[in-house]
Parts: sequence; C-alpha cells; structure tokens
Amino acid sequence: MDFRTLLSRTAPAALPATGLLLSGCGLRGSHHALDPAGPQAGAIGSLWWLLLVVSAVVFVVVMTALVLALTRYHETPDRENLPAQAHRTVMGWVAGGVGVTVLILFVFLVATLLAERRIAAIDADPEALEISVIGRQWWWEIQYENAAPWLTATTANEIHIPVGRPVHLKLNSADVIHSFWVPSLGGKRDLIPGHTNRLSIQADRAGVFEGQCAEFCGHQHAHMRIIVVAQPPEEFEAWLEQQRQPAREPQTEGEIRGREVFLASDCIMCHSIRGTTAMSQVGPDLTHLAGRRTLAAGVLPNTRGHLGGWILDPQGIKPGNRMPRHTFPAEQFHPLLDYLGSLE
Amino acid sequence: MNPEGPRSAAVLPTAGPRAADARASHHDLDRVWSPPEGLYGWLTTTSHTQIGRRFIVTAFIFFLLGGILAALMRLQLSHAESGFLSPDRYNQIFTMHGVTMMFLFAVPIMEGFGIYLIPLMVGTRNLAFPRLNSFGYFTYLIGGILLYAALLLDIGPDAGWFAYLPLAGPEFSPGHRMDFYAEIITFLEISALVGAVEIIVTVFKLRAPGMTLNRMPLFVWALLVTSFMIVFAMPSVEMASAYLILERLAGTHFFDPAAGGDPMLWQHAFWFFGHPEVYIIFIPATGMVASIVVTFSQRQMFGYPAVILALITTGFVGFGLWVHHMFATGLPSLGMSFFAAASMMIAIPSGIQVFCWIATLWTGRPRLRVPLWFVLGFVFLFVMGGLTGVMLGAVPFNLQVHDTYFVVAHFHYVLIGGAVFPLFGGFYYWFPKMTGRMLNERLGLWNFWLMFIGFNVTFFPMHELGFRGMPRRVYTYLESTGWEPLNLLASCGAAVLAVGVLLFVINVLWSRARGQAAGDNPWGADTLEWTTTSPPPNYNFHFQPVVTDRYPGWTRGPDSPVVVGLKDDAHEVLVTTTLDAVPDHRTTFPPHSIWPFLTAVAVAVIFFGLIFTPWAIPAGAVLAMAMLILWFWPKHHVLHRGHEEDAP
Amino acid sequence: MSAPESSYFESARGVRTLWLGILAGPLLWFLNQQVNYLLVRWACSSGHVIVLHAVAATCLVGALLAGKLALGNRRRLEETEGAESLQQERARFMVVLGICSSFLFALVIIAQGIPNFILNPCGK
Amino acid sequence: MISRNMDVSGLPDHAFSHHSLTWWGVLGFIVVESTFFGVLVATYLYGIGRAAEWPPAGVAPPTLLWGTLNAGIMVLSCWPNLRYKRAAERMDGPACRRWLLVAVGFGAAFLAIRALEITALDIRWDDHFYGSIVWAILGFHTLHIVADFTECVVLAFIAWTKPLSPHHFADFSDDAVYWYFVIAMWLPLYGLIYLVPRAL
Repeated sequence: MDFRTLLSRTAPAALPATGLLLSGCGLRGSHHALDPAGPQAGAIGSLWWLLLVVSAVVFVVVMTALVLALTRYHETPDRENLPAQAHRTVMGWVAGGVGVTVLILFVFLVATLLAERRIAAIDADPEALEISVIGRQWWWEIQYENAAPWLTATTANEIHIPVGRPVHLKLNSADVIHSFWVPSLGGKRDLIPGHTNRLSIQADRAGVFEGQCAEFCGHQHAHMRIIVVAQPPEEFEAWLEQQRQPAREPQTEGEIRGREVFLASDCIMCHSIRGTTAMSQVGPDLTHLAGRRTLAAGVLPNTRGHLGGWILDPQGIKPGNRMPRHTFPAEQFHPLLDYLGSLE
Repeated sequence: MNPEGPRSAAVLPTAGPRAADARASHHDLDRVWSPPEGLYGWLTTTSHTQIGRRFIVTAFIFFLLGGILAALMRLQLSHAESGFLSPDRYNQIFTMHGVTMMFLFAVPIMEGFGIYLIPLMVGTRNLAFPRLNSFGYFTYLIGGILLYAALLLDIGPDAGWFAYLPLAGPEFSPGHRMDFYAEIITFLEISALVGAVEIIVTVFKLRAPGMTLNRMPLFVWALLVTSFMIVFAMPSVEMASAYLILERLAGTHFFDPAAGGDPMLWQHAFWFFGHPEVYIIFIPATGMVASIVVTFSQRQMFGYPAVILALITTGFVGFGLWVHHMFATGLPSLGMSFFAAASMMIAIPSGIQVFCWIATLWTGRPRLRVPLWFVLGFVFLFVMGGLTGVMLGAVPFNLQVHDTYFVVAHFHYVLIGGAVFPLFGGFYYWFPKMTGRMLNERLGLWNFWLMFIGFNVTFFPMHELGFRGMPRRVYTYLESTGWEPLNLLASCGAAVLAVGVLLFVINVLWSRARGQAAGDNPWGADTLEWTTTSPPPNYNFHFQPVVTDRYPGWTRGPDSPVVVGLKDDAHEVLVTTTLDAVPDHRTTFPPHSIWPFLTAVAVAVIFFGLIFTPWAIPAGAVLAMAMLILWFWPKHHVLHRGHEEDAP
Repeated sequence: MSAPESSYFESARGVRTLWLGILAGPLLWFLNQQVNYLLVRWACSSGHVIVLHAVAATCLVGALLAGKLALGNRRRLEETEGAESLQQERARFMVVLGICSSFLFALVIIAQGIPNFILNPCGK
Repeated sequence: MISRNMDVSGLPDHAFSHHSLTWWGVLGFIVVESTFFGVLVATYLYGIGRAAEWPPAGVAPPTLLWGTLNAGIMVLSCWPNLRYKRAAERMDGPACRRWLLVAVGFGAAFLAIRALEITALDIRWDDHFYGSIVWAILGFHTLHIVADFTECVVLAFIAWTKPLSPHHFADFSDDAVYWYFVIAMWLPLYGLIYLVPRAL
C-alpha cells in the first residue's frame, strides 16, 4: 500500500534505465499521476486508491439496487398509498443508505485532511532547496538563486533536482496565469501575477519527469512543457556549479564567427548569454543552451537540425509564440548553429 | 391597509357541474389569449407556451452548434500534432463550446421547460410577467446570434468560457474578441435573471386554489429552487463581466496587481456564480427525473419531503463550493478545506434523491419506456460523475487532476449524464403534450443506446488521460506523450454520440408530422398539465382547476372542482396566497406587445455598441429608456379602455 | 371553523417559526463557512485557532436550536385534534422540512469544524 | 362526488403590497440588485484586505460634505415617500399627485448633489484599484437614482394628465417601495465609501 517505500526500494534498480534515458533524446519520461516518484505524489496516490475502492463499491451497490427495483416482482396496485409496513421497510433502507453515505463522506473527509497534513509536513522541511520558477507565455524560466547575484544560475524549461531532498519551488508569473504540474511528483500550483505561490516536490528516484502548464494561458498553452531531471546529489551539485558559470568561450573559428553573428543579430533583443554583451531578459537565457534536453519548452529535442529549424521558422512550429522568424544567409547560419551548439 | 376580510369572504363555493357557469366560452378565451398572426405576432406574443417552446427550440439549436464545435475539437485531438485546426481557431472553438453549453444551452433550455410547463403545472393561464418573458427571450436570442456572428467572423472570444484575467484583459487579449465575451455575457444573463423572477412569482402567486406548498409538483419545486439560485448567483458574474468591460473599455484596475487589483478577484466572483451554475443546470433535471420516475412507476414519489429537502439543501450548499475551483491557486489550505468539506457534504442531498428515486421504482410498477430509459442512463452516469465529484473535493487529489482531462470527464458525466440525459427523457416525456404526437419509441431506443454507449466511450477514457498528464484546453499534444490511442478512442465515441443525437433530431422531425396521436394523458401522468388537451389551448385550461391533492392528474375527473367567475373576455387570472394558495384577487395581464422586443433591441444596442465605442451608453440608454416608457405606458391606457368596454 | 390553536400556523408568527426552522440551519451554515474562511489568515497571524472553533460551535448550536424549534412546532401540531385542515397539512410538511434541514446543516457545520482540528491555519 | 366549484367573481380585481404580482416582481428585482450591490461591497472589502494602505498612499478619502448631505436628504425623503405610498394605497388621487411631485423634487436634488459629489472626487477610475471601485459603486448607485427618477417623472406625468385607475395606484405604491430600496442601499455604501477609509 505504501508506494513510497516500494518505490524507494525499486529506485536503485531503475537507475541504469534512467541513465539510458538521460543519454537519449530525453523526451520519453515518466508522467503518470499514479506512478508516483516522490512522497507528495505517493500520499495523493494512496488517497486515490481509498477513494476509488470505496466509490467502486458504492457504485456497484447503487446499480444493483436500481436493477433490482426494476426487475423485482411488483404487486402494489395503489398509486397513492403504500401499506404502512412496506413504507416502513423501504424507509428503513433509504435512511440506512443515507446514513452509510454520511459515514463514508466523513471517512473521505478525514482521510483527505490527513493526507493534506502529511504533505504539509513534508513541505515544511527546512533543509529544502529553493528554486524560483517564473511562468512566461509560453515557457518556464528557472532560477537557482544565490546570495551572490552573479552566482544565480538561470535556465529554461528544465529543472534539475537532487534525489531524496525536498525542493521548494517559488512560483511567479511574468504575464498571465500558468500552472506548474509534474504528475509523478505531486499536485499542481498556479503561477499568478502579483502572487508568490509555493510548491514542494521531491523525487525519491532518479529520472526524467515530464509535466506541462495546466492553466490555459493563450495560444501555445498546449506547448508549454517542462521536464524535471532528478539526479543523485553529487551529480546535481556538479550540474549546478556548471550552470553558474558564464558561457563557454568559443573555441573553433566557426564558433567565434557564430558568436559575432549572434551578437550582431536581433537575437540579443530578447536573449542573454552570460559572459557576452547579450543581456536581455525577454526570452530564455541561452548561456548553457546546448546542455538542455529540449527546445521551445519541451516541444523539440535539442539537436542541431531542430535548433536550425526553430530559428528559421518558430511560427510554423509554435504558431503565435513570441519568437519572430529569422533569415540568415548560409554562411552566417552554420557558424551560428556551431556557436549555439557549443554552449554546454 | 389591505381589506383582508372581504377578500376571503368573497370565495363562495358553488355546487353543481361546471356547465352552470355559462359565461366562460372557449370562443372568447381563444380570442383573448391567442397571439396575433404572422411575423408581427411572432415578435409580440406573450404566450408562455409559445415563448417556452421557442426557448427550447433555440436552446436545442445552440446545443447542436455547441455539439458541432465539440466534434471539431474531437477531430483535432484524435491525432497527435494534427494540423486540422490552428491554435487560434481551436481557442475560439473551445471557448465558444463552453459559453454555448453553459449560457446558451443549459440554462435557457431548463428555463424554457420551466416557462412552458410551470403555468400548466400550477394550473394558471400564463406566467406572472408575460411581457418580461418575451423580453427575456429576445435578449437571449440576440445575444446568442451576436456571439455566433463573432465566431464566424473570426472574432469569437478565445480566452475560455471562464475568461481568467489577466489573459482576458486588455493587455493579453487586444482586439474585440474578449469584448464580445464581456459585453454579451453581461447582456445575456439579463434573460436568465428575468426568467428566474417570473418563475418565482408565478410559483408563489399564481398556483391553482388548493395547491399548497406540499402539493406542488417536484418539477415546480426544482425550478423554484433553481430560480432562487439564479437570483443570487448570476449578479456575481454580471458584476464580474461588468468589471471586465470597464477594465477593457475604461482602463480600470480591478484585476491589475500593479495598481492594487488582483486577478484572483475575477476567480472569486466568477466561481461564486460558476459553481451554483452547475446546480442551476442540474436541479431542474432532477425535477424532470422526478416527474418521469413517478409517472413510469405509477407510484407517488417516495419521500416527497425528503426530495424537496434535498433540493433546498443542494440550493444552499451549492453556494459554498466555489473555492474548489481554486484549490491550485495557493489559498490557505485550512480555508480551502471548509470548501472541501462542503463539496463532499453536497453528496448527501444527491444521495437522498437517488435513494428516493430507486425506492419509488422499487415500490411501484416500472414501465420501461424511452423516458425511463433516459432516466436509468442518467442514474448510472450521474452516480459515476457524483463519485468523481466527491473525489475532486479531496484537496490533494484535486491538485493532481484539476484542469486535466479527468475533470473534463467528471463534469461531462455530471452535466451530460446529469442534465442532458434527463432533458432527453423530458423531451420524450413532454413532446406529446407540446405537439399532440408521440415520439417514435423504436427510434427512441436507438437514440438512447447510441448516446449512452457513445457517451461512455468518449468520456470514460478521459479519466485515464488526466492521470497521464493531459491538461484541458490544449489544441494539440506531442506524440511522445502517448495520449493518442485514448484520444482516438474518445473521438470515435463522440461520433457514436453524435449519431445518437442525430437520430433524435430525425425522430422529432418525423414524429411531429406523422407521430401517433397522443391524447391528453398518454403516460398516465400525475400532474396538472396532463389534464388539459395536447397541445394545450392558448389559455391552458377552460376553467382554472381547484386542486384537492398532490396528484391531480390521477385523481381529477370531469366533475372535479374548478374556478368560475373569471372574465373570459379579458386576460384575467386568479392570484392566490403564497403558502396555501387561497384565492386572493383577480388580476389582468397586459396584452401582446411589440415593446419588449424593441426594448431588447435597444439594450442590445448598448452592449453591442460598447464593443466599439463608449458613446453606446448614452445613445443606447436613451433609446432603451424610451422603449421602456412606451412598454409600460399604454398598459394602463388599454386596460382602462378595456374596463370601459367591459361595462354593460 | 378551525380551532384557534390550529390557525396558529396561518398567523404571521406561526409562519415565521416554520420558516425559521427551515432556513436558520442553512443560513447559519453559510455564515459559519464565510466567517471561518475570512478568519483563517487572522488565526494564522494571531494564533487564536480557538476562535475558529468558537464560530463553528456557535453556528452548530444555532442550527440545533432551529431543529428544536421545528420539533416544538411538530408537538404543537400533534396536539391539535380532529381532521387535518389544508393549512395544518402544509404546516406539517414545513415542520418536517425544518427538522431535517436543521439537522442536516448541523452535520455540514460539524464536517466543516473538523479541519480546524487537523490542519494548521498557516498551511498553504 | 359533488364538485364544489369556486366562484371568484366577487374578489377584487386589483391589490396592493404583498398581494400584488408587481410588488413581488419589484421585490425580485430588488433582491437581484441587492446582490449586485453585495458584489460591489465585497469587491471593496477584498481591496482593503489586499492593500497595505487604504486608500493608497497619497490619496485622501472622498470629502465628507456632499456624500453626507445626500445621505441626510435621502433619509429625509423617506417621509414624503411614505405619504406618497399611503396616498396611493388610499387611492387618494390629489394627494398622490402632490406627493409624487415632491418625490420628483427629491430625486432631482439627489441627482444634483450626486453630480457635485462625483466632481468633488480627486481620484479617477483609471488611477488604481481604489479609484476603480469607488467610481463603480458611485456609478452603479447613480444609475439606480437616474432610473427611478425617470420612472417618477413618467408616473408624475401620467398622474397629472390622465384619469387614475386602481392599477395606477398600485404602480405608485410599488414605485415607492423601489425608492426605499434605492435609499436603503445608499446608507451602507455611504458608510463604506466615506466612513470606513477614515476609520481604518
């Protein structure tokens, strides 16, 4: 019954498999609310099974009563008056049914409140890691804040978390209401302009967990996906340390040329690459673009071909999104892709 | 200062057959109560049977249109990354699907049945405010047409029927799309509000003598509770959409956090209406179910007071649930849990009703005809939807499935299962009364089973899609999500469902022309509407009946007591007291009139004009005021002259 | 003519008690919910969860008193003798509604009182 | 079974107060509109709950003079309104005509003062949330005064130009009920707009 222990036992076995996934394109992750990967989703899963089993019994009983009512032998001819004895019997059944209903509902209520309390207790962990998530039309900005502002790591559409440690997400929106939801890790929470909401998640096994914006937010609501990559703590720390660094300097001639193209283009109107003069905050931070699994908020695998396609025709891939079409002559375009592809 | 004494003394029971009263004649009644002919008659009629039928037909057409939109969505979603609809179109379509089904179909059709049936069921000649009724219909019709015109012109609202701010605000929805939403919703709901006031006053003051509170048919009770809910719920959405108008038109800051506003204010105001709305749709359906169950088990409703208790309880608790649409917004969890508790407790009255219906069938002799089949389908689907509803009340579980296809599945089970199935049962049940002909039974069975199977195939898989992470309101999804097979299955189910509905349309068209003649009371039903002819005459009853028990349809005979002494050459009806329906005075209804229609047009000018210019307010207001004055002006004049003419 | 006692439920006073029996429960429930909902943030900042309990308890007592009133009305009805008049029949119906609605809403108030024992008012 | 028909020809053909259908209709719309006002009040209180300062920093609450004067005159107008309603229910034509004129006079006074009240505001509806809700409340209430004032003028015109029937008197009586409502609504709104910000 306790999914948490079950899963924490099976998690080590799952590691090699997730390793394989991580090395692949990374799009096939887990995303099922009843396949919990953390204690929050686990608590909700247990609550669900209770609700389901009791409800199924109730449903079967009511349907049986309905079928019996239709098929039993009837002999009462009078439309208006029922013999007192029969009335009492049926009244007893009805009252009993109502009584059982009340009882079940109170059980549901208490079970719900206890599950809620359990989740709240996990959420209160002072050791938690805090990550800031900002919803934007139609992508997610992720910030690992640091007391030293220059050590703040900013990325997009991909949250890395350490396995086994609670994570507090600080949720804000830069435009309309969005909702953060990764089913394997727990319930959702809205990102509302003017409010700072919080949500705690925790992964008890390594893996890639997918989610998606759950509150309608305009044209590309359908393509506002997010992935959570749960890694062993040391792997996570290494990743975070790398993310804090400014962008890798271009090495090859193509990459150097690519950076020139980038900095001369209108890309810099929206994007920033830390360590260069591109510092705009409108679009996703590209400092470590090549290290991400996906492009365009989880829509495309991050390959050179897809990146090129995305730059040339973003409106064909995500109609209505904020990135305009660009045309580059081939002699600029290939170096640009070289450079962006080198930003690990 | 009211002459209470002489009033009651004036009621003199007269012995003898009704023929003793020679003054009443079919001919005079018919002349007085018939609407004028032709287009002018269509625009001016105040007859509740005509307007009620019109509400039902119009709302059903909107149901078909909303269904077509749903079919387009299912077509788009049947395959991953389908290019059939652009996100821009899809967003308009899903918004209009919601707006249509909630505002243009469900509420108006329930009110339409109420408008048609309630005067007949309480034994009077018309609704309390016949001209207001006509006004209500035209506001509804004009509002619906304007919304669909916008959709066809590619300027249909596209921020969802719930229109959350700031997405629906001026910054993120520039252009006129959401102006249409804000203006037309505000305008349309006028219709629901006037309908509710009419129904309340009719039920309170125009019941046949002897129809005390505890003899009112359950359908009348249901519509009474619904109307009260409308009166308290609709103003909330009206005010919210008025704020939205101001926000978009005048630059106010109700929802702008940068200037002290809050987007959550919209959600509170919207759902304070939005949740009761669900019960506004569902409660009339339970009234239909009660009528059908009683008639087809030939047994009085088991636990009549318990069922009414359930209706009243649902009506109240329905106002204490709205926050459960906002569990994910980060409100304090203790505060939310009060709403979670209420969301679960509302299952008690629903349970009481289900048990009483089953008990009625149990103690009666059920006859399995098409209306009862629809009710059985209803019980199946509604119990299922009700149980998922209880689950959704559980806050943590809600946070997983909120705004996913699980919720889509849930509310279609309670809205289609809980309201559309009873409604179809109601169509089969009252069609003979409205047209004088029976609907075809065999086609009806096909209709039922195709709808029932199609419905389950469409919506049951959506529960699982929700668990798999599929959010609502997405125009497409990636193939890698693995949602395609279940979506394809759902789309196939939708096709079956659509064929079922099509069979119904065919059945209605065929039966209206060639159906078997019905007679006054083909089902052996118990309520007053079945004691008059099918279809009823314009004046409903030759003599207003005097009711002596709860089941006049079963107990009344040709010699049963009636009301005599009402003028049959004027629109005169009897007004009775609220609790015990004791005759109080006679009142004369105003005649047919064009002004309600013109007033509706004038009010439409205000709201439609506001989409484009604020000057619409003064211009439209002067126009509307003029129409209103003309509407109320001639009434006394005509009445007065009428009095003089009446004098011998 | 009916006895003076049986016309009690036609008098304004009698009718008022009948309606009170039916409506007091739901109205108190609504009050309980709204007040408690509004007080949550305050209870968090001040730490006085007891006030939430007090509101729920007061409303519960009120609903039960309405039930008692309705029960009293039923006794009054049972005391009247002879054939039941139209008005008495209707009054009996309203009394039954009043008893059931009072106790049903008492139940709902209890259900809404439970979270105060389990959850922390500061929890999000 | 002998049927006992009910002869109602002796009943009156008009009624006042809660006997009349129109009274119930008016009551219905009063409830609807009270709910509207309730939503406005709730919005205002919601704003207070969200704001750190109410009214926002640098904004003074509306000046007391005109609002208080209007509230005072409205309370005073209950008296002629009562006379007007009573005259209508007695079917006293001459008295009714006179009191109707007085009512029109009061309506004109409310409107004139309301105009001063609105022009005295030093905030705009598009300044901030506070400005929006204050304007919305004042505007919505003014709409009611305008509507009822117009109705009063029309009724006065009818009263002075046509022979009056019992139905007219019933209408006059219902109109008076509506006036009470418009006045009764102003008192809590006055407290909300003028007194609450000062008490906070």
